[in-house]
Amino acid sequence: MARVVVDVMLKPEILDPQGQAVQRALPRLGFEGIADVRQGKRFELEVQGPVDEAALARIHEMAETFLANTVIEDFTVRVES
Amino acid sequence: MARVVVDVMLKPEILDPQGQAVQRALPRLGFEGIADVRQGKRFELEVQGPVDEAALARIHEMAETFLANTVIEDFTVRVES
Amino acid sequence: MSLDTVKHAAETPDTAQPWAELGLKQDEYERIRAILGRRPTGAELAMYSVMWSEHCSYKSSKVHLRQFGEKAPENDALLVGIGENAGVVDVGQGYAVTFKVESHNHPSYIEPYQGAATGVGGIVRDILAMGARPVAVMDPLRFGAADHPDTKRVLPGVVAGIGGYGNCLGLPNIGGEVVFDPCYQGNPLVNALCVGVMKHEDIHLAKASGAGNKVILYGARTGGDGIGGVSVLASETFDATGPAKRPAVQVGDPFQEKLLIECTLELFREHLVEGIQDLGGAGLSCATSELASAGSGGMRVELDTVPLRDATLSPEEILMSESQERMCAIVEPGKVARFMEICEKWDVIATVIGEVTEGERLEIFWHGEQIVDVPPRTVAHEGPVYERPYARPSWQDELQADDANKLPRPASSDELREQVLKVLASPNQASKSWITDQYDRFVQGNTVLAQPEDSGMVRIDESTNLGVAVATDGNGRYTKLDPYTGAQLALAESYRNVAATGARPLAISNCLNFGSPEDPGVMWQFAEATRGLADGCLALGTPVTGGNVSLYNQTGETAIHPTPVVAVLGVIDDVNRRTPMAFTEQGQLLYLLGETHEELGGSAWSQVIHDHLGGLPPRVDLEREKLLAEILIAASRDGMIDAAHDLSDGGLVQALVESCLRGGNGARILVPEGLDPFVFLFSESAGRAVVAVPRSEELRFTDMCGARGLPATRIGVVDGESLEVQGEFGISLDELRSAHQGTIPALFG
Amino acid sequence: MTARVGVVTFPGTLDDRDTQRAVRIAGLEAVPLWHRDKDLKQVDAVVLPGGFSYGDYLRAGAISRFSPVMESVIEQAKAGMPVLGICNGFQVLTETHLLPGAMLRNNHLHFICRDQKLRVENADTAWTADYRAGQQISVPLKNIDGRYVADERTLDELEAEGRVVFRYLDGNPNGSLRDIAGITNAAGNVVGLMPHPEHAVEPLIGTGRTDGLGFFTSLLKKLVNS
Ligand SMILES: Nc1ncnc2c1ncn2[C@@H]1O[C@H](COP(=O)(O)OP(=O)(O)O)[C@@H](O)[C@H]1O
Ligand SMILES: [Mg+2]
Repeated sequence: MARVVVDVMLKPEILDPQGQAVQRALPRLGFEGIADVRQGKRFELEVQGPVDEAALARIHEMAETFLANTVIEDFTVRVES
Repeated sequence: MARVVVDVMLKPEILDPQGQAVQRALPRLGFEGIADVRQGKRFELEVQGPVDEAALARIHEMAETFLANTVIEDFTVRVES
Repeated sequence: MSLDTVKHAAETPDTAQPWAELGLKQDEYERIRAILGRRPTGAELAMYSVMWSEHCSYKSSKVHLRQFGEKAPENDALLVGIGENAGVVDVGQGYAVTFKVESHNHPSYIEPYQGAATGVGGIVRDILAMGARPVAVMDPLRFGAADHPDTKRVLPGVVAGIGGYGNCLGLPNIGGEVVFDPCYQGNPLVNALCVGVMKHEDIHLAKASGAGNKVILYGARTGGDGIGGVSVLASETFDATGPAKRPAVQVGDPFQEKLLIECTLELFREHLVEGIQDLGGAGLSCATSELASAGSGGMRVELDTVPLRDATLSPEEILMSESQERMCAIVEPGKVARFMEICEKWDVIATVIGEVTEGERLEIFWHGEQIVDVPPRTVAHEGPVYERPYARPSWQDELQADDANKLPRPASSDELREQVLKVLASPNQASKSWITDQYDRFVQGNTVLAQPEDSGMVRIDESTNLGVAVATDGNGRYTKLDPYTGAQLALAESYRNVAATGARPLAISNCLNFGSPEDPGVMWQFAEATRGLADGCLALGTPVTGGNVSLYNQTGETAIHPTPVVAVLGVIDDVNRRTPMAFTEQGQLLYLLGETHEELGGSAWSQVIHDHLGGLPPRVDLEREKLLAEILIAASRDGMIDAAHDLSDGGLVQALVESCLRGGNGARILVPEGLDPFVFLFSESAGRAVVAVPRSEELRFTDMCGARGLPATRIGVVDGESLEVQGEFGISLDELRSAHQGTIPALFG
Repeated sequence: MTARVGVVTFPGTLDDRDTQRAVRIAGLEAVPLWHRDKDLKQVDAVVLPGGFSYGDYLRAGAISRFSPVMESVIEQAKAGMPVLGICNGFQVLTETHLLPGAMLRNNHLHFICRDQKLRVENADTAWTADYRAGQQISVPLKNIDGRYVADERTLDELEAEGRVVFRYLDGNPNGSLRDIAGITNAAGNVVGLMPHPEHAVEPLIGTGRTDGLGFFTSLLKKLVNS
């Protein structure tokens, strides 16, 4: 079975308090040098059958209509090697 | 500035109610052929300075102690090209 | 792969078995062999080991808990007593209420969010299994020092877990406790309480009867949760390729539980369930053996039919799995189809896994082969019973001799004022709203009172306004100083809290959190505390309906303070008559009910100002508590008081500040003749409450107190924008508010 | 004959029974609607109540949006039927794009439960006619995903068209842009808000205020007058 990964991140202009909270905590934990942190979602899909153009197109549609809310989020789809 | 991505996923043996809810919804939306869905977190870190061995080691430590809860989660660290 | 069948076990009596790794003692293992007349199979060994564990069998505590039955007061209200999933109390108008408090201490230290979340989930299923709709939850919590770095890991996780799970279930959180003490540093206490309501005829019990009836497992699929220990066994039984490492941590799915609640209530409504049991600790082992043990007849289970999340689980692991959000029901064959329809409606997976049989054995099969053949009672109800040795610790006398009443006291009014603010701002006395605001207290639309009121109160009938109130209390410091008295103080405070809101206390539940029973000193604390609680319940007329014992709460050799948490349930005929704690109107007269003695042992003042624990806790007078409660209830019923607030840790000044801040009004206070202002403000004498009396009711109220012999002292009046203690100091509401409300957000926000 | 108000139950809905009670207290008939049924049972209006439908997994409201009942609700909403989304219901309405924008995790990342003061900005919708524009009301707020966001253009449009219906007062509880607590569609029949009017309808319960009753009496007037 093939794995397809969909990454969903908030659009750059949308405030990401979770990422900010992580970033703010880092120096306290002794980690310096991280200029920015954004937190998003990662979906791992196990696909039955071949992951061809058609399958990827369907997954793209699924991401666009369901896994991501494109009002606030961007997404990428990729096949994991 | 370089970007390092930390992916955090629930360990395979741990219940993932979110992934399950997504998977169960897919057929209703007309998407067939997805055997399993797992949902995790994706952190995008913007790193100041060079992303050398030392920097990656620190990020690895950060992921282990802070970004992931290793009681229930696994993580991977990679430099994004 | 060799399956350890019953037949195989009989043929190979000498096979070595990992009973010690599973926590069994040699004599316990021998007893299992004697019961079965052969060595147990791997699956049987797994079942016995987990069902005979301290957690499931109460083997160390049983001999002491018996008193709760033996000394039970006559009480017609008790419909179902100790022994079932939860006790059930008659609250009138055909309604019954069930409630119980349970611990999830150890899991919450390892994984605070999931540990606390699944603690809520577990207690809610207990209540559901009685036939009741869960209507509210509460969460008595204990953490290490507030400023310790690990508390910053544990507390936010626990609070988020309780909120995350309870909020998602739609159960209002109506109260609880948050206490900090270094003794809980490596062993926080996460107790969770749930209350449920049903009609008398809807009470369900956990028993399997009627040969031919089906055993249905429904809810979540079974995964490898919480079976860390049993993997030892699996890897023994299986070949080198044995199963992967199993998580000891259970993960909750509150959405699934919400479906389970609605689905189960619909099953009850259509009378489709003969017997029912939730799956909690020890999973299917516990559910099947308890159902079979409590019923008539035996049970046969085909383990292969259990829906799995992880196909590699061994039969032992399936029996042990503590996957959450599952229930087991006994259903007549003719009703199975309808049962399945309702489960389908709620998207709940349901599977017939076996049936009730004529015999007297619990028989479990795997791929057609028998792997379990046991008398269920020997697993579920006839486990080992220990008479653990106990002895008063050698340090107890010294601790009690270290009298807190001799500690240096404030030398001036300024210093007294300073100490008032300091105690008020200390983590234990500070406002917990940063925590409780993370809990939904409005959902279900029946919440009459919730934190920070003395008790939570929910309406249970919209047409008659019948309601119930619940409070939980426990003071580990008092109990350390004197376990017998400490347990009674916990009972008395909780009882008083319920009465303060106008409800009549009916019954109690408890969660007894102690250290290792193998330590005779701890065992003495336990014995004393249970004795105190049983005697106290007899005196107050409030039976123990159930509860939970959590032992081994310690870090290395050091036990936590003995911490019995007592939950009292009360009933109020008309929630319109409830008494809130706020001073809402200027001019209300303030009366202190009860007597103030010089009692500072274990007090908040001694902890905050002197970091001291010693002496004796406040004295208990249960007759006085009863009288006080009667007065508070009568005053509420007859509309004689506008507000009431019980006095406990922090003393009078704490109660005054809380009621002032809640109502947004100040108070002018007069120190009664002959009383030291410091003692007046900080003593923690029991059996007291402060009430606000409208001027028009003063005479009627004082006459009532006088006639019944309850000391009632007029101590002041609601007035102005500050707390003025005449001749001593004044503090503005703003200053009080920032002292009281700033601490917890500053630590955890 | 009184007006019929449908109250939808999704798996994980919590405030359905409370909403039905509020509808009844206001003198309307409450009609339970089930997520799997397309049939709206001839109701005159629909409320999508609060809760955690589908556990709020993926995103709040994201899965419920695709339920059969929503097909009918969307259709009827577009045809002018009054629809109110409370909390999770508001989240469903933004996910269906009946209302613009989206709801995100509170900026402080915690669940928050409190009595919340609001200003009614628009008293012309189907659900707010019994209030005055500018009126201040207090109703309970309880959520973790309550931060309203939309792009600047959408926000400007909402403001210009008077479609911001409620604004938070005395401190923004979650980082919502422009203190927005609730909005309406262009026609004014679809309203969504995060706070819970159905929990402020009885003097003794919850916060003890009845400021939320106006939502349901507004609807009653509208339905009876039309
Ligand atoms: N963890 C908690 N969850 C819910 N309510 C809490 C919690 N901790 C404290 N409370 C509430 O805060 C109020 C004050 O608590 P506390 O000071 O312990 O009460 P008391 O000592 O008077 O019994 C009570 O209403 C109590 O129920
Ligand atoms: Mg109290």
